[in-house]
Amino acid sequence: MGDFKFAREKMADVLSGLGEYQVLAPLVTGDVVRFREVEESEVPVGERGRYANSVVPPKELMFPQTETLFRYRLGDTDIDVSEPAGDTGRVVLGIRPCDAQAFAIIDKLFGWDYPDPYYQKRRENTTLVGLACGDPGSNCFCTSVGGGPASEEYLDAIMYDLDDKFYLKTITDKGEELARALSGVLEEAGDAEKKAAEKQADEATSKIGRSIDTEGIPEKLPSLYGHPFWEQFSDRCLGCGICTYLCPTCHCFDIQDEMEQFDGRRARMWDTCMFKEYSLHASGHNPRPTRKERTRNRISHKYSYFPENFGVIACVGCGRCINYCPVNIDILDILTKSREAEVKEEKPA
Amino acid sequence: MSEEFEPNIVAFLCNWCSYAGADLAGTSRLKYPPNVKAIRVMCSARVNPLFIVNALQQGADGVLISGCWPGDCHYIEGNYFARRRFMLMHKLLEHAGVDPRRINMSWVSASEGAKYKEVVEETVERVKAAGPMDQFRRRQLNW
Amino acid sequence: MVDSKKLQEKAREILERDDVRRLLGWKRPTYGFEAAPAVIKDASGVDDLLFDATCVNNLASFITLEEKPPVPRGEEPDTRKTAIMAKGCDSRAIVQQLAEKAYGRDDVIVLGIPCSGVIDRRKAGEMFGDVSAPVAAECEGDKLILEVDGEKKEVDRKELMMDKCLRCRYPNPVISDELLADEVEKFADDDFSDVARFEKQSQEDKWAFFDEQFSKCVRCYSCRNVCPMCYCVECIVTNLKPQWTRRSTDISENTAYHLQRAWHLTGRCIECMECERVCPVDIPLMTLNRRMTRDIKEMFDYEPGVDPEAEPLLASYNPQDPEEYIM
Amino acid sequence: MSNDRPRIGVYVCHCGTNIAGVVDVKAVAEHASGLPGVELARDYSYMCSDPGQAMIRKDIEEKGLNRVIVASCSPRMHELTFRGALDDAGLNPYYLEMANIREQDSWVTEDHDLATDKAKKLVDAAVAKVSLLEALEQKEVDVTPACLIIGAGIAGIQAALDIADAGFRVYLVDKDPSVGGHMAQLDKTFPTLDCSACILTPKMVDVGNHPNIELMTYSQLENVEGFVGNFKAAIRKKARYVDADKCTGCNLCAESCRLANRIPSEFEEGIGNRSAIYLPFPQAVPAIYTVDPERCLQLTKGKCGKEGPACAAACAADAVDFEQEDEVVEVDAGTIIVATGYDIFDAKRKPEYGYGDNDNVITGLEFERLVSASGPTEGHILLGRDKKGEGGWEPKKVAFIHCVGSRDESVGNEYCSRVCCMYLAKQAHLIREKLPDAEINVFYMDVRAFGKGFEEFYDRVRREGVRYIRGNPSEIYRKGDDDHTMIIKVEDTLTSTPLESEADLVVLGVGLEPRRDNREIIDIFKLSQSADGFYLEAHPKLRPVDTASAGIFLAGCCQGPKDIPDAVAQAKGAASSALILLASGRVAVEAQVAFVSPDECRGCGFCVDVCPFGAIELVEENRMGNIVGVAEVNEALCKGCGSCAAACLSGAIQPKSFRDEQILPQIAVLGVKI
Repeated sequence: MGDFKFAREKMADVLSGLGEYQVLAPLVTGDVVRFREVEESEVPVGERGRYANSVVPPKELMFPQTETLFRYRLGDTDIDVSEPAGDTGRVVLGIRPCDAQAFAIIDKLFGWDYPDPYYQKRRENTTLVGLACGDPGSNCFCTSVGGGPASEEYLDAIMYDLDDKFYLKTITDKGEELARALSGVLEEAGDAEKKAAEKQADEATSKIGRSIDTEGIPEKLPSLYGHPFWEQFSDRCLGCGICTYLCPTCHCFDIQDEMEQFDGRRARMWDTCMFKEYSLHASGHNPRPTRKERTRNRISHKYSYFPENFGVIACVGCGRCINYCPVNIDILDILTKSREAEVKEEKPA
Repeated sequence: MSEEFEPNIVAFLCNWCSYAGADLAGTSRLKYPPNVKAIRVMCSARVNPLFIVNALQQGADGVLISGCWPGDCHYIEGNYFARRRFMLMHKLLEHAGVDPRRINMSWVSASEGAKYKEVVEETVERVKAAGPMDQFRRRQLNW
Repeated sequence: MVDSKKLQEKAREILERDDVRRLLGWKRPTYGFEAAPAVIKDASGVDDLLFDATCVNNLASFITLEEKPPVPRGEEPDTRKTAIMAKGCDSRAIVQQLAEKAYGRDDVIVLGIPCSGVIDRRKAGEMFGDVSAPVAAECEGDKLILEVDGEKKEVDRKELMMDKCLRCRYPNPVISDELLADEVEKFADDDFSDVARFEKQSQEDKWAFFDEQFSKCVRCYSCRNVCPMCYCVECIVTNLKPQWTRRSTDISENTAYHLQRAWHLTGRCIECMECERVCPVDIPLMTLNRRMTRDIKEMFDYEPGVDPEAEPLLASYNPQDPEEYIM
Repeated sequence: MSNDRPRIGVYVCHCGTNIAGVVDVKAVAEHASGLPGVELARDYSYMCSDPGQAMIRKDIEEKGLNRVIVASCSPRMHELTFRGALDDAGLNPYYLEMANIREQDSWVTEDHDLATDKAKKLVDAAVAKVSLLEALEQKEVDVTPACLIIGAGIAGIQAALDIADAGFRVYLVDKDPSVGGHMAQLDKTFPTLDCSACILTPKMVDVGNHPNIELMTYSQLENVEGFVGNFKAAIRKKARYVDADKCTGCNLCAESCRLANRIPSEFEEGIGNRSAIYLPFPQAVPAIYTVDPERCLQLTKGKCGKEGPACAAACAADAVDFEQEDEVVEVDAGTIIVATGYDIFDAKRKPEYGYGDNDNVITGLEFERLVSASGPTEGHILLGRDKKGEGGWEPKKVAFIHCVGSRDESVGNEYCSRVCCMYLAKQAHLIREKLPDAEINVFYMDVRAFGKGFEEFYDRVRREGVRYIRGNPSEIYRKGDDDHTMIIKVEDTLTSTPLESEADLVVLGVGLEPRRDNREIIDIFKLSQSADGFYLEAHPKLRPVDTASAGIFLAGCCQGPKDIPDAVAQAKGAASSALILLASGRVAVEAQVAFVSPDECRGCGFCVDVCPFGAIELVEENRMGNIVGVAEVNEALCKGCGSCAAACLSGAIQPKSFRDEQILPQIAVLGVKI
């Protein structure tokens, strides 16, 4: 497919060139980097923004934290189903390869037994233009879970920030289409750019400081079901939603009705297995009564249950859950210790 | 615009003094604006200050809390607790950028129908001046 | 300056007592600028324990965070003590928890640690960027000696300390069964200038500020869960019946949540600043709490977390209380 | 809340034209019928009328309504009425919600459309709440068949006799050594002029002998715990230093007392003396002597003469016992009557009248003793007697002054004491009887002769040559040091002429005031006071003997100035109110009380701290094997104010019918703009 480049100062033209699209990109909002629609004269954060990745993953672009499903009025029987949003063509500019990989993982869930129209519609109508990592974060470990700082697998196109210019490489037809829309701005890239890009990618890969050998973990975890080793982490777990809400692959949601006098809407919102309400039964019984079971579930789901159901580990090594945990619960630490933990012959709790 | 603007105000009246005072205003056929709609509670101390946040969220442009005069509480000391709570809630909302004129409190005894009328009129004036409450209304949101 | 050996020995001694269930302390983390809280149940774990300027977590939170799972029939509940290492701010949390009968004085052993301030992860990040190896930090007078990825760095304490430390009136524990080091000089005072500065703004600007800040909130509730004062069995914020706050995230519900939180901490917040520290989207949560702290001091001469016998602010009154805006 | 889906009936009342004249009631009913859960909505001329209530009952029975909303007048007016209607139809009375579209809408709103809109809103709010209401049951507790009466003046005595005669136990407590109160001090009563002692003493004797009455004189109420039907009172029986069982009341001790007749007698208002061991007055009940611990040499100095206390020596029955100590007894009572009476106004607070530094200026009460046949002067009007009570002279010009300490803002008493006009008239009459030639002037602001036979008596007194001068004296001073004559400066406001009237005896018509020592009673019973400082009744018109606390009633002047018949009438009222509870033996307690969800309570005790009635306590609860502290409500003590709910952080404690869950939907509805 095509190789292009454009000068850094041309970013504005690129954006206007994408006039057809709704452009979503990492932007500084209230001092944190987050994906949202680019407004007039805004320039997305590039490598120069000295950021490894957005705080909130771009999963919110396909799977918003809050989404209306339908509306109704008390007493009436007919409901007004709201059209799934995102019908216009959207481009996500500057998504990290790991976050793109995350979509590939969530796709499996939302395309599973019952295809989710809201999510899928957005996916279809979105073109993912990645931004290769030049300077990965200290807790990144994408290379351990099938990704890489410049992994192209799940992108429609990828950009490299080469200081004075951007190198843009299209990967899929969607990417091609986008490039065509930009024909006015883009120039053919030469070997220089390709070399520079490869070099950057190699350097970035070598900068990835942390790793985990996942070999055997999916099989090991179930045997640790009632194992006390979880407690060394769950004992200090706050039971907050940081690790899961900021995780690009966590996809659990809750559905609630909201009333406005006598009118209501049914909406779905992110949920997290780290909240005790998540697994609370109407009866009052809670199969995961303490943070021990919840911690176990979070890890096991990513590294055992999901692979078992969909053949892939539900973690892309973005490091967010490590970076933002207030009590230093470190998934790599957990996985390493899980390897060491010896299985006693005891019945699952 | 504030001429046309008719504020919507939720009032919490204690059963023994202020609600009775409001009744007396009616019995005395005093006239006051219909903007204030009352919720009857047994004591001003029943009013959870978070009701105020909720009212503003639900679309009220202002609120009024009214109880017995200090020392006259039917439950001896309830209004003393209410006073402390709402002094502080008032400050909290003010700090959060909510116009303090939206939060109103008064002491109205069962014999002060006329005062209740004045309180309502003043409250409506103050909330009018504050304008429509659109900072964190529920209705305006992704609906 | 606390000697880690001494601290570990004390921990061992206490954990070997048979009336002690667990000990709360700090240990070296796997990365970064903040020590990890440690919950230790037997003496074998004490060698990881340490105290230095990276020990920012308020351990009092972990007393109330402990879950009480059902006791199997025929068994007795484990009522042994929890031993806890407490800085000045941590100890205030313990005092307030005692004032609210969260547990009895005999249920805890407080190992007081006079504290010369802890470092602010964000300020440090600004200064040294993203570090992988755990950072060690010692206070020496007005200097902080840090070890960042192998290199020693010396910084003016004030540049790196948490804001709470810059105005800390209680560097020494207000309650303790034993001090693990000599008391330190109270090195700051609180003039609430931050509150005054914020107050100067117009109502519009105040709201504009919170509008932007609260819009970011993803409602992960880390600010609530980390708070040593937030330990209700059921929190009204997540309760469904009645539903005070909806789960949907938007400026309305987010604002409601943050006001509810600030209100419930009125007269109870001991300013450990954990809420603000843990926020993944950098919401300055203390802004509202600080205003309340100042006002209750001015209006009612009340300060939470200093006297375990004190009447709770909002469960008491004085007939002479101010009422200036009341008609 | 019951789980079957709500079937709400909405009833919009016209109240004649009171509502319908302003609010479009049809439109409101129309609007209501469209609301979710509303089965039917009707409008009717008078919902509170029998046909109106019948309509509700019929619909409940035939249409199977399970919730009812009445949009009419204030719930303070008719909530009980309509609850009754629900009850009759077999629906729980607490499934009722009212929308106040009269007092708070049609009567106060000018614009008819706006009034109608507001009515709709108020109905919306009622609909939002009503389906969330819970069925409440009227709980009952047993009533201890006994009544505690504080104060044994005429009111307390009368109430005690009525209740005792009805066959219930009575504990009659008075802090004085004898029952009788102020009435015992009076000479004759207006307007009938029968001798006060003659009508009171028999009743005093009765309470003394009544098998159902336990007299506790010279005793102090220390503390009361519990609630209606189940009060527990601690009473301190002060040491008399005289063995009640042995004392025969022979008076030898008093005669032999080293301080005999050297201590001003309280009963005689200081114009007569008593001993340190004394009987307040001859007819005292019980007739047991009491040693004055402030005065007795033995008790103050530790020794009495060389050979020890003379009283003890004199007592043949060997009843004097200086070893005696206070004793605190506990009594259980189902009801309580407070009849603590009044104090007279301290005339020293009107220095212009010279009371205190001029012996010939006396109070009305002192005059009663002076004129009483059983008083120190055996009824002779003698002034200026010597220490032994010998000698003295009779006044020739007597002046009476009205409203001393009443209707007088300068001393903080705006109220009328109701008795002064008549007792002064009576006293003027007595003077005329005893000193036919005396010149008698009465200075008054108004004469309020409102009672039965009052006006007639007032006319009679004037016909007897008593001169009534309308004017409030500004000053009273001695004419000269040589004689008794005093000058009364006053303006006759009828002729607006300044007068300087002479008198050698001035009687001040002192008013009645709340007891100066009523603080402790207020604290013990958590009583409220009205602006005049007297105890506040539950309702000025309809519950004049009740207090805010169930089971505690008021009688006599502690609730406000009264003459004897009124005090007796109120005493009988209080007695019958108390008897209702005692006779039924059961009492319904507040149904809308707070309740705790123990699983959500964190045991912080904020609710305990804010509860004004001490109705909440922290108890240990076994939460799946773990012992935790949780709040528990004593439903008999709880009044449902809900203060606890606002103090609770987790909403674990809630007042029934006013739960967060029930109020939040109201807020939501009222928040929506019309």
